Amino acid sequence: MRQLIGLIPLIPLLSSVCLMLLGSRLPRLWIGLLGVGSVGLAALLTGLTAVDFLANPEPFQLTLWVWMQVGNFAPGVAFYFDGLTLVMMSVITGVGFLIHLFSTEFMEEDKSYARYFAYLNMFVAAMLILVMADNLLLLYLGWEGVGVCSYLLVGFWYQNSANGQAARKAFIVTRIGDTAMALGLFLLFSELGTLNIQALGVAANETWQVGDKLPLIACLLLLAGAVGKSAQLPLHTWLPDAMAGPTPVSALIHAATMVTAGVYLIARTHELYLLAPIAMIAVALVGLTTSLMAAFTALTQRDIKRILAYSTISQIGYMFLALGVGAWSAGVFHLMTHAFFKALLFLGSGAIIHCLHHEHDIFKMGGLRTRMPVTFWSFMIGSAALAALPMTSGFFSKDQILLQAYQVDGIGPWLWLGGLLGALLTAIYSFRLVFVVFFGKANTEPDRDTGWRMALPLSLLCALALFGGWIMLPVAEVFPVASGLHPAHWVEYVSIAVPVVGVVIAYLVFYSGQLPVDGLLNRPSMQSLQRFWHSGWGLDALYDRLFVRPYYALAALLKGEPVDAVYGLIVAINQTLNGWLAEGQSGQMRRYLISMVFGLIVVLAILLGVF
Amino acid sequence: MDGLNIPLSHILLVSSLLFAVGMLGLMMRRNIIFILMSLEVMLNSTALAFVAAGAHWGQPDGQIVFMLILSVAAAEVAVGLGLVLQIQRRFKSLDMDNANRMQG
Amino acid sequence: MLMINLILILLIGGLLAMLSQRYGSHVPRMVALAVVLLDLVYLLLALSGMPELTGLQAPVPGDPQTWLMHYRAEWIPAFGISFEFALDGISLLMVLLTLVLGVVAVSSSWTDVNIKQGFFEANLLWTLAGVLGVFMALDLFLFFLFWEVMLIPMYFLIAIWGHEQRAYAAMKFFIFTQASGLLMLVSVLTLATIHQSNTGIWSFSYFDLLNTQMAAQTAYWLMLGFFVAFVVKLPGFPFHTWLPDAHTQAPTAGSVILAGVLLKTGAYGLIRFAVPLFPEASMEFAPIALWLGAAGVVYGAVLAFAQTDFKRLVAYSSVSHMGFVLLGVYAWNQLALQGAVMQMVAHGFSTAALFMIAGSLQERLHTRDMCEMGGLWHNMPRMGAVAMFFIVASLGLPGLGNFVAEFLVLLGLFQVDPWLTMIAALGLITGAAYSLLLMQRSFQGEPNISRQLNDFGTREMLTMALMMVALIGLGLYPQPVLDMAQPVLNGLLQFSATVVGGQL
Amino acid sequence: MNLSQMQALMPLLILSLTAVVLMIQASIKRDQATAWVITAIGLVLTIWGAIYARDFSQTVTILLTVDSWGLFFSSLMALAALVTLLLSRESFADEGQRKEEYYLLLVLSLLGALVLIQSSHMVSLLLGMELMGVALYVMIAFPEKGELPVEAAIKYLVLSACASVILLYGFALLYAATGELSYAGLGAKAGAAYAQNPLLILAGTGMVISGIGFKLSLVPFHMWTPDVYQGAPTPVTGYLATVSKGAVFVALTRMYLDGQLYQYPSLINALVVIAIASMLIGNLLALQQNNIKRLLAYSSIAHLGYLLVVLIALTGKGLASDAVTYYLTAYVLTSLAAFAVIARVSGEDATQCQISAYEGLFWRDKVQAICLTVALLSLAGIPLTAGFIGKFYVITVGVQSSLWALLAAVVVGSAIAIYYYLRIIFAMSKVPADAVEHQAYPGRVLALFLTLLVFALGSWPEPFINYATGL
Repeated sequence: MRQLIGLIPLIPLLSSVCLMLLGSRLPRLWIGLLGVGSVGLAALLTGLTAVDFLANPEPFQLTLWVWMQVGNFAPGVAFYFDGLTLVMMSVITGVGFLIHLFSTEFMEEDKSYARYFAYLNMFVAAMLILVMADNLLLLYLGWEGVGVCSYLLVGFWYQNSANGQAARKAFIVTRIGDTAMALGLFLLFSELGTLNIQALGVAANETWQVGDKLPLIACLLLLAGAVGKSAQLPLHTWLPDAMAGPTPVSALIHAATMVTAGVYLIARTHELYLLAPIAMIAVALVGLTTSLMAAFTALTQRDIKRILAYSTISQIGYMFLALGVGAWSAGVFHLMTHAFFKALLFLGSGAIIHCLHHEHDIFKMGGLRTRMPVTFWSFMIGSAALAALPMTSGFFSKDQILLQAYQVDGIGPWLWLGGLLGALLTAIYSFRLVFVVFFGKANTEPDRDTGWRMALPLSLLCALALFGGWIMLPVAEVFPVASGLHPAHWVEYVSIAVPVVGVVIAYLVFYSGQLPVDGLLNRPSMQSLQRFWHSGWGLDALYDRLFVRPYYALAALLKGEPVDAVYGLIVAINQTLNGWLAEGQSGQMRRYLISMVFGLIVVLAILLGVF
Repeated sequence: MDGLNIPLSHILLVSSLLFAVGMLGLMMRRNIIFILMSLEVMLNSTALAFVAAGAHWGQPDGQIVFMLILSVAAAEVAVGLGLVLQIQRRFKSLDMDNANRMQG
Repeated sequence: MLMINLILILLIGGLLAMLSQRYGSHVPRMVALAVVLLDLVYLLLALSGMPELTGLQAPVPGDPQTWLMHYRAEWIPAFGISFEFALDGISLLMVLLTLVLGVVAVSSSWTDVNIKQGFFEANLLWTLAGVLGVFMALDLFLFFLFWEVMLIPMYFLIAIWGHEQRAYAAMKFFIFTQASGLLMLVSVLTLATIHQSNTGIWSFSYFDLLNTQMAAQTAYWLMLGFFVAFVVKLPGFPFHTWLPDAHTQAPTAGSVILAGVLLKTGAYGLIRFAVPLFPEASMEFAPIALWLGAAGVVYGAVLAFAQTDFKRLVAYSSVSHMGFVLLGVYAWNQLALQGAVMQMVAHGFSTAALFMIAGSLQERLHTRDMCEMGGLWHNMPRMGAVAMFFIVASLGLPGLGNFVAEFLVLLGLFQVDPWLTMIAALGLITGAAYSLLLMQRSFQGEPNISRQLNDFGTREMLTMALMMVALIGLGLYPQPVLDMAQPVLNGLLQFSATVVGGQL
Repeated sequence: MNLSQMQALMPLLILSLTAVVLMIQASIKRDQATAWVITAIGLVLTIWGAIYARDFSQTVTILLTVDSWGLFFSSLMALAALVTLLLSRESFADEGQRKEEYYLLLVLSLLGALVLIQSSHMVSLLLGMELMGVALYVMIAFPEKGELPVEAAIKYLVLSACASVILLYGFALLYAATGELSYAGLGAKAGAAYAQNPLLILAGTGMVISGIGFKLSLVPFHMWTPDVYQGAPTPVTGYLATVSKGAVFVALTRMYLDGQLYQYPSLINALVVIAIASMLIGNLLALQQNNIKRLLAYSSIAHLGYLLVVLIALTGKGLASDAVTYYLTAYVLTSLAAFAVIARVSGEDATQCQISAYEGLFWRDKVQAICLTVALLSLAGIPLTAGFIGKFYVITVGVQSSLWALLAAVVVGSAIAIYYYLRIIFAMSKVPADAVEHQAYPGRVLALFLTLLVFALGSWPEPFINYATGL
């Protein structure tokens, strides 16, 4: 059984290759079957493996072949399987399967159906490799692989060059992080002499003390990679634009799986982070600020997908916060639950967009409650979980995070407060979405409700979003156990109450309108503040000024090839000299005579030692 | 003839002066005839130098070379004058500065 | 003997191709293809006949007997010049690369040559012959001979079948390489002269000239002579400016050979001659070389980003990629060197493919200007997919050859100079920038529906498939290549270590 | 004057005999065909004679030294004259029937060259040089119409006469200083004379060098070269480029060695300056030249500069003297090959001398084009051609006597040179827009033969190197 895990990434990969090679010739049904079936099969295998693993939870390692061997640098194409891997794999294959299924209906009319599933399958394969890798190099392979797939899928509708822009932005911004991460790998290898994750943990503990400089640098470099992939400050700007891709893609890549890779990376290498407390704090702070920034921004967006995008950023911020405070399992737990409800929300929005002929602006929707019941309920549940209303899956995970954040000595309470503020905002914007879209009067008519291929995944995800909180993660022996003692009860109550308050506010403001905020919002100061938030805190513009434009300017400057000018100069000199000398050849004999006599004089001068 | 034994250096001086004169003429005159004449002057200056040197060393070689020079001069001038005719015919002038069809 | 035959087959084949013109303009290309394939098969058969090939033992730089093959015949005894050929792992790799890309080149120029096909194929084959000579000649005189002679057919390829500015490009290419070659000639002759005055016997044999005793100052100057010649060919910053013009103006096959193989001769020269002949001097010089390499990586990437001409962009990307080779060589440790060798092979394939795509675009659109392209995916999905593959390859996607190369180089470089590694790593980001821009401008964006373009045909797809498989192979299981180069590099490292007593 | 001496002088005698026969033939019946045949036979016999005389190498009187080295060059020059003869046949086809004199002049000037090559005495040098020169003036002016030949001839006459005078005056000064006219004697006495009166010696050698520098067209005595090359009928240009320069350089080498001129450092300095100037200025002048004959004139300036490098390193038998032999041979053969093609393609038509006239030659006449290409590559010093081995020698010699400044000039010069040689090759490889009509030029065999020599000399030099060292 365990030898079979090699197949799990292989199956989607193969089907993806098949689709690429002969996709154009296959009938749509086959394409659908191949695309969905492969992932389904992968999910099935994962399930079997899970059963087998839970029976006796013994991590194991499977080496397929040695990738490259140069001296003592010998990373293998090898998988490592433990609880964490299992969680990630089940999320990827499970949620992935549902999203594939959803896509078959969503992408129905699209010409390049096959290309879509080819990319999507390749993505699943790459993501699986990422989480199963037993060494950082193979992980890096998956890491870059998902990056490319995301690039391909964001730019899937290549005819519109705006999508291409978004795709390139996504890839290049994350590439910045990846490069930092690569440097981290170099550092780790040249210091510890291996890239095998387990071995790294051991070696690091042997060679380094807590608080050393090298582990700090290494962790920060890895963090940079994670930040890029997971769209955290300061490298988050690509994710909102990445919404240009088909909505199921956003659901799978930019909500459920790829963007959480950063979380996975840090959780995976937690042994290193434990050696670098400062790095941990950095992680926590990055997470917190990101979550707040994104939450504020989400409040002011009008595009349904961008709202969800920012909320994703903010939720991943929570996960980082969790990792930063050492709540490893809580972070991973939130990763999972978030995968459920955010996928649900995205698919829901996808359904809306699909049925509202590609309408994105929430204020152009409204009153969909009755017309699209399935979607409505899924959105309800999704938002509830997102807002972490009690008993929903989101509640359990977020609650754990907040509590453990509170316990961090020193800055703990402040982290907790920040988290609370975030939770409040989350509740507000998520229910703003619900109220604006589904209640009130209808602005546009949906041409139909969802078909079963959309409804089934939605309903299944609903179940998960509701009850996912009861799942027990088998990550006990992966992470060091968090401190068991519980903070004062009022802390818990507050953490539970805050989201509810948020929902109430949202209700008052966006539904019943009993809380008139328009006057407040229309103040110039507030206007500009809103604009500031809406622009994602002006970071895009800032980067544009700081990096993009200067780079273009530099390129334009160098286009003329200054180096070549030097050689051009040499040529010019030769030509002018030639010109002068040719002038001398005037054809007049007396000149020739004069030059002879001149030569004679020079020769005599040299000989007689005049010079 | 011990009355006049002029030191070699003096004669060489004279001959070099002659040489210089000829060379100046060569550089200054534009008429081909005069140019050829200047050449003659230079040749003779060398001849003088040889003769003097021969006398200085008491060898006949100097005079022999002198005769050779005479014959060489004759040959050169013979061809030269032949060409002068051609030039007169084709350029309609003896001014060498006009003979600059080839340049660059 | 084998090695000479390899060259002779190509030379004679070239003649045949030229003569075969009279039987129709389509005959020469078939002849050419046959000849290259024959050469390739001949080599492979010969190799399969050698049991000790696997592992290739451990060739000691100074001792030809330990090499895979060695052939020596007197040529000009008066100066100790001989036909000395030898083959070790690296040369073998390069020879294989040359022949495979030779096949690609012939195929890539299958349809787009419409004048003097015979002479064209002849020049192609002769260039290949010259390159093989460069890779196998171990007599410095002979090496220099091939080094210079291979340029002439290349010159004709550019000058006769090139594009608008072929005259300028060909001239620039020839003068750059020749002028730098003169410096190398002076160095070679000086080296031989010193050896002669030391030992009293004339010899140009690599094996005799290794560890020739000379003053440090002299060694430094001689090393510079070699270095310049090789770096011009590599091309390294700031001697690269001939390359964009040559590549842009050359016909497709020319670009393929130029980028795929000719540039590698420079890298090969550095590994084989420049460093081993003057280890101390190279050690002294290494920091400068490394900086030049890093500068090349970044500079090339930025300029590639600035281009609007498809081929020119790819050309500058070569500058950037070969910068990694320079880094790898002068970092001079196992990882980096392996990376450099890897890069030589991988870049050969990826860039050759991109040039071939550029060629087919030019053939169909009659322009290389990307502003006039866009949305070509719609018209030619197959070509688009292929282009996408090679573009992600050239931006260093893990799992493809170029990644292994660049990663190893940087990993090795990090042991030597972490800060420089960071600068060089910028190349990964900028690389992504220009590669994706290329894709965006040409294949994505608003398609021009009215355009009627025929997509890649079977011949093109087969050629491309060949290179794709190669790159994937290199990316997922590079071990065969690494194993071939390993013993050679170990030998070199030990050798230099014994001379200079340690790292470069 | 005993028999063996006569045998030693065989080539000279044969040539003189040919001249006499020609005159007699002309006086009996004017017929240029016969004259041509007689000359041809005479030249072939001269080559034979040169080989025959090797067994009798000796000094004949004080004036001439017959040694295998000189004899080799004698045969080479005779070969060059033979090529000139072959080229001349077509060249003046339109020149009416009065051509016997031309052949006579050719023979005489070759006679001068051979004397020059074997001269060991200032007088024989003078005689040889003048005999060669005077005949050459007439050969240059030989075409009956057109202004250029006459202009070229008169310029050459005046200037070279002036140069000869300078040379002579130098001799006079040396004679005055030492009382010797033979190189050997000069070398023997010069040291002492220098001690008591350096002025005369230095001034003398200086003037000698200047005079010879003119004949070799070294900068700054080079300015006549392009005009004369351009004005003269192409075969004569070839003759001038090969025989006259070659012979003079051989003579210079003899004088330099026997006269032990290498012992005056200030003279070496002067030569270094001249050499560097020649290499750089010669190549620069050729850079944008469009008339192929002028272009070769300039390139010849540079090549003589390279040769001078070897001369500077020369101190007796050894690598350097081999270098002289090899480079000179390579240069002569290459130039002959080039002019063999140019004489056919350009003929005597001034407009046909433009590079533009060579466009598409590859597709018009492959053989001629390939010959010219090889010749040009050889001049540029690309491997597999004689020119490369020549350059190889130059650089090696330069390295051995560590003449770094000169080597730098060689490198820079060659780098510049590549450009203008390539311009011609590019023009030839141009594919004309309209369909190419095949236009075969005569005399392919000759061009091919010379090209093969150049190629063989460059790709299998061993035999010749051994032969040269044996000389």
